[in-house]
Amino acid sequence: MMDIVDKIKGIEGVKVTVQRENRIFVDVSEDKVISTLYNMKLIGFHQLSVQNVIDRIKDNKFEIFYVLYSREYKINAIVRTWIDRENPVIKTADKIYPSAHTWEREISEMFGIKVDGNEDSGKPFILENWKDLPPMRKDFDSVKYSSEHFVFRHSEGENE
Amino acid sequence: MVKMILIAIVAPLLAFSIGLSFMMIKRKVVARIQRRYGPTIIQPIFDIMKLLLKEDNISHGVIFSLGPIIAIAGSILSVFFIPIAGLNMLTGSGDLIALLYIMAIGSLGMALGAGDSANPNASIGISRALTLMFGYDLPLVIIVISVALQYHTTDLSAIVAAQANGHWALWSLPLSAIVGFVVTYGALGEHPFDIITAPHEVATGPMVEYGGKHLGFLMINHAFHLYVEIALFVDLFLGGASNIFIFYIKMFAVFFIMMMFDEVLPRFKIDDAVRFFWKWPTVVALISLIIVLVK
Amino acid sequence: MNIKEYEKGSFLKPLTSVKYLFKKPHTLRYPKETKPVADRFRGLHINDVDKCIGCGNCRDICPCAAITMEKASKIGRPIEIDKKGANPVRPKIDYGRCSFCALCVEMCPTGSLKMSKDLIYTSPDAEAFAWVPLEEQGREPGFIQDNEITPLMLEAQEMEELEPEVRKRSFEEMILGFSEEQARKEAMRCLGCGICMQGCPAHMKIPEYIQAIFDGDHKKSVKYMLEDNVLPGICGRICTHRCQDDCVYQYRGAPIHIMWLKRYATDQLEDYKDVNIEKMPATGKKVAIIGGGPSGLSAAYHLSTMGHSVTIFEQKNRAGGALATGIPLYRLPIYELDKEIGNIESMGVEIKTNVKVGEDVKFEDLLKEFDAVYIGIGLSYGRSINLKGEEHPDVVQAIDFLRQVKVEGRRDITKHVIVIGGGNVAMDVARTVARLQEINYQSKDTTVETVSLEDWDIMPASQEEIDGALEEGVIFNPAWGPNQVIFNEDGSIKGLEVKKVKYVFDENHRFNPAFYEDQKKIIYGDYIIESVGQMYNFSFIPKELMEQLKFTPRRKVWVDEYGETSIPGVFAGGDIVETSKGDAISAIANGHRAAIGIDRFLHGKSRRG
Amino acid sequence: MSKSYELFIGPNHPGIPGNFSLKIELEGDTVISAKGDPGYLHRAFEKAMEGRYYIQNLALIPRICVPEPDINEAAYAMAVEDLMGVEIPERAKYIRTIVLELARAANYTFWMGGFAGTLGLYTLAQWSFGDRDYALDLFAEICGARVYHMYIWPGGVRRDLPPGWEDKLLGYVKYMKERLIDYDNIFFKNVMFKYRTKGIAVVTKEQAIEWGATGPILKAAGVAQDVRKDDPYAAYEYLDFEIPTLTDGDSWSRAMIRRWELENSLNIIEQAVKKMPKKGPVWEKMPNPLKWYVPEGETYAKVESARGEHGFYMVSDGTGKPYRVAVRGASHTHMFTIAEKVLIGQRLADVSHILVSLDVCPPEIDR
Amino acid sequence: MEKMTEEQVKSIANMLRKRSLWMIHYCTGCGAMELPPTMTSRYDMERFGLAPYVTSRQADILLITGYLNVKTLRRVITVYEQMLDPKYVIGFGSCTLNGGVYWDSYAVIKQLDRYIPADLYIAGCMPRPEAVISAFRHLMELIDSGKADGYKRYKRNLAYYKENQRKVLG
Repeated sequence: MMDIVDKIKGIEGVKVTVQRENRIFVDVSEDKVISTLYNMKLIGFHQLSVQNVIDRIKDNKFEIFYVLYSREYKINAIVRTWIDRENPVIKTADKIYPSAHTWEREISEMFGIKVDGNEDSGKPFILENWKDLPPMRKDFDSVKYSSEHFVFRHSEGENE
Repeated sequence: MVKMILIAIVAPLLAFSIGLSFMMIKRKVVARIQRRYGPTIIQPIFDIMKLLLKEDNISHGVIFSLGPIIAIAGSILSVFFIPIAGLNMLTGSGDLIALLYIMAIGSLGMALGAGDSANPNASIGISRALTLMFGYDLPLVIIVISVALQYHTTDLSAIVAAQANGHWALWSLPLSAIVGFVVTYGALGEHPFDIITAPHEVATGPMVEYGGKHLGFLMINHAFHLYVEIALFVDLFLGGASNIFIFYIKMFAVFFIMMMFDEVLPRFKIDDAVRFFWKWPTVVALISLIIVLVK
Repeated sequence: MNIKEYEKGSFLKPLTSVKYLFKKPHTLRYPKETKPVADRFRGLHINDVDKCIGCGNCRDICPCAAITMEKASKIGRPIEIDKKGANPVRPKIDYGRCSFCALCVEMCPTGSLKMSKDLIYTSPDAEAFAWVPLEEQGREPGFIQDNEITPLMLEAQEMEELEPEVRKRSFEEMILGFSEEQARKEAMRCLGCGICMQGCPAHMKIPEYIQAIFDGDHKKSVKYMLEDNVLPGICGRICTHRCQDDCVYQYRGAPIHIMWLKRYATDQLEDYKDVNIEKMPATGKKVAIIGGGPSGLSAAYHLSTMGHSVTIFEQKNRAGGALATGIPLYRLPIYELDKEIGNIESMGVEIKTNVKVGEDVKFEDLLKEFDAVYIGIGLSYGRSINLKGEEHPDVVQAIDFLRQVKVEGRRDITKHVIVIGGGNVAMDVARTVARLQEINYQSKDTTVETVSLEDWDIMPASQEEIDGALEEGVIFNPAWGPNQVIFNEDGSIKGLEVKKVKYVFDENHRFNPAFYEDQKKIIYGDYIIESVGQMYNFSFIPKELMEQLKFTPRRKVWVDEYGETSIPGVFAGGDIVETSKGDAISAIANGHRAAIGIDRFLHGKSRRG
Repeated sequence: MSKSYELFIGPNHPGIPGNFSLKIELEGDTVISAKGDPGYLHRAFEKAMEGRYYIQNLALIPRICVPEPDINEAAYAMAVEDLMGVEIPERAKYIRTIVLELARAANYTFWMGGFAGTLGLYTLAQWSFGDRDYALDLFAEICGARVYHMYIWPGGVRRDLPPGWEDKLLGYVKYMKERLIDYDNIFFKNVMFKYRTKGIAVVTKEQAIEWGATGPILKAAGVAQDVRKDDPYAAYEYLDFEIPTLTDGDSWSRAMIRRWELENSLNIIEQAVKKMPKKGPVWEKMPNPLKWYVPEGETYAKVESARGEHGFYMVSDGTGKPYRVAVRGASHTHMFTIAEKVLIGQRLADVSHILVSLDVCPPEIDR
Repeated sequence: MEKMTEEQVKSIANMLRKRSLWMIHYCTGCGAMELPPTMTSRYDMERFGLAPYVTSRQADILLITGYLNVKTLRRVITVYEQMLDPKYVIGFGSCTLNGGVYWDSYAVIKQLDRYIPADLYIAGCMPRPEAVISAFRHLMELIDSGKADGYKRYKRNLAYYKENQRKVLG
């Protein structure tokens, strides 16, 4: 466990936190993500389990995380990075992890993040004819949207 | 003349009811093999009646509507060529050959109609149907030739007559009979040869755009089809029958064996099916033919 | 598994399946055949609407927003509407939303809501999928709640208190208060339904301040308290906590210690400077308040926040009324009283102590001098029961005894004391006596006995007080009525003759005790303290005004809904009015109400103005 | 026949496993490109979960994947427990294991029927769907619902097992083992099955690793990766079981792996019932649901579903509602990274059974 | 035949229709999970003449199995319009009635009958196979008594439905 942490620490510009056994957080700056992912794969993290985004609206940031898994060491490493919420752009990781391609399609649709190098970024994926804010952003209010676009069947006795 | 008209009415009705009864029984038997009770025995009648009562709100053109009609017409015509228990009206030399052609009309009619529906699934289904026909026609032709050579006639009534008193072609031409069974099986489109309608692949193929009355006609056609194919096999190899009951029992026996296979085999791919028909059945049929020729 | 076997493939093996043609199918021919539904099946709801209290916890937990609360009139059958601790509403479930997760059942504090085994309901009418579940719908119960595994936190935090042996030795405060962790855990239990608010005479915003305690925001919490209750720290110690009697947790577990949570929050603040209600601009109107008890203080605080200038006239040497004189020190330490009264003074209220209205200032003068007068004199005189022999000097009134001990520092006591009464004051007296006896005699062959008409089940004192008294060695004589005092030959008291009580309340539920005249016994003791109630004294009001003052049939002062008496400009509150239940919190509540009334009066909106 | 044409498979098509659409380009009978079109089952789970209390999400999570809801419940509960630092009671661990394995067995039974159906063998579908029904009834007895169990929740499980349930469970296991012989006879030993699936849609070991495959696809390619062994959760560390692997990576191997895992699950159930503590608590007390504040933090909890690694990435900001929950369904990768590539060059007749052999579960993709 | 009144013909037609209901096998939502047990050997709905059929042209009943995503709604409307009269719609479970557990979701419609007419609803999330069978039997009764007239309503109020569909589909 510790030798692999040391190996990861060897990658330039990373901050490693060991959450518990088999869970490592690797924080990097935005410009180093792709090189870090590349190095992580070289170390033995072959599998991208999930890549997604957290909307940190208070900090005005998007947190992008890649959950990697190494079969050899049986460790989950989570690579995290933060980008600005205005005009968000990330670089694609699908050359390193092919499965990132689809996650990036989803991210670009659900958060409105442009993915450089991914030709499907920005094309409709899950949604159809979507005209509002990207729905997974925190400032998109789902309840409001649904009460505006759909009609609820109101039973007579509303609250007290 | 009156007798002719009577036969012209009775024969299709008889054929239809035999085919229908097979459809009824099949649903019940299939259900039992699948560990369930299945529908009421007369369910196919309800289905057909309901389909005929449906309102039409689509039109894909005349040919589209004509498809099922041509299919039914072809099937009814073939019925007249098949002698059952002395009921044979359109006899004449060469009727076996003619029958083979007429039997293809059904498939062609379907092809015409379905091709007009402009649905790719239907087109694929039709091309599969024609390919499959192509596949099983070769061994069929060979065994028909063997039988014809064996009895020195292409007249079905004569073939049936020759097999009277238990001298069935099944005994004299066992290999041809096996091939004949396989071919009949394939022609009926039972598993593993249900490639044409395969729901998981082409969404019922040619029937994809058919609904309502058209589908009702197709179901009626299926009843005729069942009858024609099995009756032909019974006439060719099981010696026909002198009365309708024995004929029915023979047909049922054949159909029952078919049902056994039907529910336990996954389906072929179309090219595999054709390859299959051109491989073992053809080879065996040829061997059988050679045996006949040598004898 | 031997993979080789499978790699071969077989043509004949599949044909073995044909055997099922001759076997009985395993089809369940529904509806002809049915199978038993699982015991825990989560189907359509059942609700025992008589047991249900309409608390709305099911609605709050529903992930699908499927539950709305339907008014009693629309339920489809009559229910008891003004049930104590209940809202006159019942859950209505929209099966166009319900996901059958049964969280509502798990969260139902009364256990009235269940799920049935029935989930077969079809209808062509989309509107027919919402109804109020009733037991009459005849569904068989399926999923019900389990007290072992429930998301509700049924158990209350144990409050630490001094051991009986230790606390008896002094008048030190016996309840130690919650630690931060305990308070958070206790606050966590609250479901926020607000049923308790109805029980509280002051209608304090209990769910809000408990939430604030849970969030660790004590200032916000006290701020909520002060809106309705100006003495939260005191109420956190001595309140009769009617809120807790209504708490929804009582049905399946222990109610939340709302009172102690209140105490916890106020204890965290040195003073209330930052959290007081904002003062409105001065109006220049003057209000006199007679009596510095809880109701007077409450009225004073709120009036001063409304911008009026307020003067309190208190006849004793410190404000607080019964809080200052009656409540023993071990329940309410004096510094807490100073803290809260100090806070009220900090709002600009002037408290004139040692001023007796009627003697030092005339009531008529107050009426002239001030724009409005508020009477909150309370019941400050003991009531006698006309016991034979009660004129003996060793037969005293509880209220005097308690004042002597608390204010005047009396510490002497005899060895055998009899306390007449079964209320909370009697308990205070008995426990005070027990402490004094411990201090004087280390409890060596001393006795303190109480005599009450009421039996255990209807004793008016709260259970905690009774338990505390029992722990401290107080002997109870329930269901005995005092008959006469028995004297020794030397004139000292020998004991009290008592007779067995037949019943206390008659068939009309009126107080009308009857006794078995033949069953008598003597309780031995040399000092008797009567604790059977108090009364007021209106001697300071001149006769002509007194005639104008209207009283209710129960001899309480009549007031309208804003606390105004039949004399215009004179308001009343506290124990002397009918709405009070004889505790501090009701006094605070009607003090607040009167403050609103006075404000209206001063702005010319009086009933008669 | 050089002209290519497009064909939509789905969303309304029996050959598609669920409400999903696949746009394939055909040349003759051969697929030259395949593009998945998801979103027909998009319900915005991850958004909805952000707006609900931790306990309210219990009603949502099983609905992420319909055929096997328990994995969602388990992964969700594990994520919450991880953030709160809660260790669940021993008996609860075993009950979770049993429930998860029963769900896995039921899912494979269901899958088997679907797979046979795509090959045209409806008898097996009829049998296995019917046999799975008994498992659903067993679920109904422990938690009150046949499909959406909502049984595993943070802290343990929702109720203790009802008396006598273990015997019924073992009875079902015995029944299923007998039925397996029939399943083998009609399908897994069927020459036609072998004929249709051998050598079809091969995912080699290298490809499987590169594309990020998990579960049966990886096992069929010869890699023994399984969350149950690698990062044991529930009671798997106390149980003895093997991870089956085959080497070919074709449709046949994947089907056999699932058949094998089904037997494995039944064995694990038997073992777990034997080893389970007979008494004891099944739930670690959790806070009041309305004030259930989970400490701030991020975590990733994963379980082995019937399709592969299933994980929940959960972020808490210290309030009563999760700040963000991201769900990782195995099908997401399997559909878009693997199926789209593997389908190329295959025959139209094979498309539907390849999709099922990769076990693409659309609700998991759309969420 | 001439002797029979139009009423009698209709009632015979309804009798036949109810005995042979073909459902289109379109899993629009998770409610489809309880259909396989209903269709197959354990509950065997073929006993009532119900069978799953593949395409919209062949089917008589459209089952809206639970929630309906906006993207799916577009396909469902197409399918519904392709089906031949008489056709019937059954709404499964909570979601078709009032949004169900997805009441706050931006992607799921809340009321089925604003977009296509529904003849029958089943309570539950999801309904048990018994409930599904009960629903089919209920539908048969409705057909018999001529009350299942959703397809007529759709024709009559086409403008209303189209307007609602346009609003949500854009």
